[in-house]
Amino acid sequence: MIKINDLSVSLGLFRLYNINLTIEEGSFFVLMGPTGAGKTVLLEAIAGLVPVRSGSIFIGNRDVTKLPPEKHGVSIMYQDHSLFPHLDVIENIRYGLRYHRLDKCESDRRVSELVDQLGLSHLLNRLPLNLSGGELQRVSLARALAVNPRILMLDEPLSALDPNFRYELRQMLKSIHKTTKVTLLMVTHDFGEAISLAERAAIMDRGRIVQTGTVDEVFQKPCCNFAADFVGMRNIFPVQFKGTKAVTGGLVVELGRKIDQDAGHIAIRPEDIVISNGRIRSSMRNSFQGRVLSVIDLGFFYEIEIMAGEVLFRSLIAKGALFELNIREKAEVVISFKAAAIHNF
Amino acid sequence: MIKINDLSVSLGLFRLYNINLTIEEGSFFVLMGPTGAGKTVLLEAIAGLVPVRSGSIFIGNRDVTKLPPEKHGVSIMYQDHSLFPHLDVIENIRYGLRYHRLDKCESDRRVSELVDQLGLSHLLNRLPLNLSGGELQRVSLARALAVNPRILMLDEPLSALDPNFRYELRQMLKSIHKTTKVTLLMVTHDFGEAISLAERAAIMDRGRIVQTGTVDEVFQKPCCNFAADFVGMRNIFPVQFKGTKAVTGGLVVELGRKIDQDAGHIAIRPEDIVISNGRIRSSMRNSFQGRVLSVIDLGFFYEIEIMAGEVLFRSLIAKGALFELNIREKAEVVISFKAAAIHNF
Amino acid sequence: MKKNKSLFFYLFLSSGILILAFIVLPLLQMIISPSYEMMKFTIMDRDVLRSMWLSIYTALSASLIAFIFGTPLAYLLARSDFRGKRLVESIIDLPIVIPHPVVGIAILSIVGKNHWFGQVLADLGIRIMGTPAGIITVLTFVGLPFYINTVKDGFQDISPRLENVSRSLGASMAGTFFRVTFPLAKRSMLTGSLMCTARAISEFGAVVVVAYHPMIAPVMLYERFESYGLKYSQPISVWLILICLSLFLVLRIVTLDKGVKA
Amino acid sequence: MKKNKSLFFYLFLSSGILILAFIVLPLLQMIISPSYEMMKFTIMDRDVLRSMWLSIYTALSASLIAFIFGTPLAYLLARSDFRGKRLVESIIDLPIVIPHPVVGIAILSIVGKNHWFGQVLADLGIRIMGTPAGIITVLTFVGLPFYINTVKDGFQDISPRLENVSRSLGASMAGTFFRVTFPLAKRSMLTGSLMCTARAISEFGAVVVVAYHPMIAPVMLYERFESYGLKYSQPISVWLILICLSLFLVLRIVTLDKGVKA
Repeated sequence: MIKINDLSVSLGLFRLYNINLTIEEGSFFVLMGPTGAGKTVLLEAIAGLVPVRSGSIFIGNRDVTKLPPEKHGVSIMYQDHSLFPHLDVIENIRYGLRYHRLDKCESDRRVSELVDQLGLSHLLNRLPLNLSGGELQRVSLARALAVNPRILMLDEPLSALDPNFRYELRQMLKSIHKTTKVTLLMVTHDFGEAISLAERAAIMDRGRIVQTGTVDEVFQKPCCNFAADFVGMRNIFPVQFKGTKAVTGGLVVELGRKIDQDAGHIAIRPEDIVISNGRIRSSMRNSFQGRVLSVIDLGFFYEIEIMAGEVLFRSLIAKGALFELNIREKAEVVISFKAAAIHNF
Repeated sequence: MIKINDLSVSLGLFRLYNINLTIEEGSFFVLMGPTGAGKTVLLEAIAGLVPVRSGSIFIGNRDVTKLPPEKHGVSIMYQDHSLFPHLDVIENIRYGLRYHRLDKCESDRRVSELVDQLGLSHLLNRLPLNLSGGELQRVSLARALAVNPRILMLDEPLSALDPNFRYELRQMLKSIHKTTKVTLLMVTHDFGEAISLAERAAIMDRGRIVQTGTVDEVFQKPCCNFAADFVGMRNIFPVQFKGTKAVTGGLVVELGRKIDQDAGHIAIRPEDIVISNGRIRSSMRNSFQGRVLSVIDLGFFYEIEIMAGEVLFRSLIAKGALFELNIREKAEVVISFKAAAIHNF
Repeated sequence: MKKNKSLFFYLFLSSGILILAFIVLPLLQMIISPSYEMMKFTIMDRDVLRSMWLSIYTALSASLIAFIFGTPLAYLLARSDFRGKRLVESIIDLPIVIPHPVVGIAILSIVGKNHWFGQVLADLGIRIMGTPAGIITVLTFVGLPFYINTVKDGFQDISPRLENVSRSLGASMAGTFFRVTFPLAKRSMLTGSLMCTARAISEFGAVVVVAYHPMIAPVMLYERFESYGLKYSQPISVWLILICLSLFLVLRIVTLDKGVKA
Repeated sequence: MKKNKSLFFYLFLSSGILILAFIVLPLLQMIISPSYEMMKFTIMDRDVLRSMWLSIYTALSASLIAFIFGTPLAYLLARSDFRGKRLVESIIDLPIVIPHPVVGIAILSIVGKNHWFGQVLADLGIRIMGTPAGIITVLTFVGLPFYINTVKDGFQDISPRLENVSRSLGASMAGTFFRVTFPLAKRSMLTGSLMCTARAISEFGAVVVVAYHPMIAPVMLYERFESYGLKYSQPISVWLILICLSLFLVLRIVTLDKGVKA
């Protein structure tokens, strides 16, 4: 179990403020947030690698706040894999063993199990220089697990990989979590990973934890502007609630449910907003006339900014649809969305 | 007019091979391609800034291949704006004037017109250090236009800007093209820009031009694998054509039209492939059973890889739909697509 | 670094302090040794003053020569790639590794009357041995690498795109150099000149071979040491060190500023 | 660069060639001046051999001292950030800018019998003035900055994450340093040692103050020049330059290799 109380850290430009977090023994926990939110610094603080300004860190009921990193019993696996370039694969994997009072037979068995499980047996005498991205990550994982850590922390292990390797490594993480019962704490900015791997998640923003909960909770019920934006709700508006309606910038939005608040926010995912050239007949309870402000290329899709009343809506449409609907800047269009697609907080 | 014949360039790691290109006087031409395709090197070759290995460059019927850059009459505007940091805004704008035999009154009038048009009058004595991203681009544009060039080349002028500035600068480029009749050659990797600004386009790949045509042509009728992939058709399969059908990897795809070729390729945009949990009743003529291989986060959407028969399909679905359809790795799903969504070449 | 340091850390720290003490203590001791009267008396000595002045002006002249002839070479090295570039760079670094008296001997090898080059110089009325011209030649030789390497780095930091834009706006190569490149490289040229001057002013072994007379300050210092002993050489040392430290201080301020402006 | 160069380019090119000639010609002339017999005769001279050997072994000793005491300081400077770090870095650079004879005088200021430190040394039976120990002290003083600055850069190039991983796998700070940091910094230490040795072997002015006797090679060279003239000093110069150039060559090869392995 990891228990962090009121942790504050100040390291150059990075700062953590009053972090409180509890991670259960043997769970798979994901830490999410944009670049610079302090995710890696938090991992390093738990590992004892950065000086703590105030607060405390308990690992399995032991206060490790003031202990040097080698006494934390936490393995860390960085995004850039950080293999020792002067050691070959097997030397890398065995690096930490001498510091742990392990029976020689026991540790040999453990290493050879890991080598088999991660499919590294043909690479043992290669230098990291000669390994592919996926191999590097697997060796790094084996090295971290060889010392049988209580906690394994992974700093965006998948983001540097090709999609194919990513799938493979994800499966490995799953099976390792199942077989070893190690507590896994993973940093990611990829929601897909969180959904397919983790049980609980926390969202960080500028050195603070803004939301903690199950992965589904975090995705479906954002607690605030930042969390909503982070999970992809690009349309977030401050509103006055009136019965089942919300009023904002000259528009009246039907929520289909009564809210017991005077003022608050509503949030809508851009993919839930449908664009059409004229009014369409549908079950969607909200429909507004608007004007296209800009068309932004997002790779496979376009984000269309539409001004309706005094409200700027963001919608997504497929590249092909841009031609069909003849959407250009300054075009008049109609936007529609379901009441059920509106989140409020 | 720019006419390039069999141009080859070799500059460190960058190479151009047998480039042939004609750009009409006064047109707006867009050059597209992935990073490292050689787009910027081609611009620099036209401007005379890199040594030409073979081939020739004509600008308005004059062979400029061997002339130094100052004799090319081509202004270049880089992505990083490249303003002279030691000169203030007005000194930057007036930098090139002394090298052009312009009447003093004439050039003063021209500069003050540009300053007005681009809204720079309140910035004239500021140093580039103190300007915002949008201001930097506008000053850079004014500097390039002040010398009244025959050709203005823009190297991804919009990509470094915020969406708001981007819209603004795009409008300016449009109005400048309309009022000055300068030939515009713009590099971009953003298809949205190409569609909203340009008339003709070329796609580059690894130092070669792979397709030239009107913007619509390039987008709708890719000539080859690379161009299809570049304009967002992620599903490209080699096929045998049989009447109105195409056969690939154990699947028979209905094209709804007869193809006079034995073998070739078909391409389908990922957003045109619909995923459902079971067979759905629809007008879509193609429908196959498949198995989810992986779910990849693309920011607003997920790319889902589905293996149907021996063919790997890529489809896009919204983040919300992932929960509704309960799509997980290894899930069994049905994919469907219209015959009209299938491109062939 | 953790707050709870290990023994190992303190071992490292003490060896670091030892090194700093090794550098600082002798200098400090030397600076506090001479009395105020000695210091004043020394600086009133016309011979000392003359040698100081000679040191300063020959070092500055060497710097000026490095600036005039070294700048173009630094620019070429920063901007172009050619076969043998590494060889050229090695040649430029040569004066750093050659034993100092050898530098003097090498210079004398070419300016003697029995060498055609020495003949040319003699016909032009230029004497090297035992003249300020000779001192400047030697100081230029040892100072050049410092100037060229610094300014080369400075040129490399200027985006070639700025020069490209200037060319495409109609400026020739020369126009571009003087209106864009030169003003932007000013600071690195200043830094390079300071480093070249500092290196030149500290030289002794190469100069003493070419010109014992007229005496530059380090030679004068050496002579005092040889003739009158440590006590009488310390005040000159202190004055000389003050000159070097002010140069060094200016250098640090100039390089510090860089972060702010760039 | 365009193929059709402007006049301006040729102006730059010629001043570059001038500089290269200025460095290469004197050295070349000096190397070709002595006859083969002279060269052979010189190297058979026992005094010359002894001074060469003294030069080499004192320079290497200085390098070794820089390695032992400078490495920890370089590591601390690379890894930690503290108030006054710039001051410490300035202090380390000091020996570069101090006039060479002043270095000798500063060292003598602290090791004299009337200074407590000199007393301590005398009690320990260590003499500095006119001994190899003194020469090594002086050479360490002038060579240190070259070693420390190079190795500091080398340490900075090693990702702190490698050390973090090692710590989290259970290694102490010392264990991490010797198993990870040290092996990875080996090349920069080699480069630093070579630069330190090169600087030490070329020193003259600082040594001549502390120890005219026993004679290191540059002092021997100077004496021959003073007593017998240019012609008799050239062969020693050539031998000395050959030693320096081989050092320099090894240095270039070591730094060249870097790109391949890293």
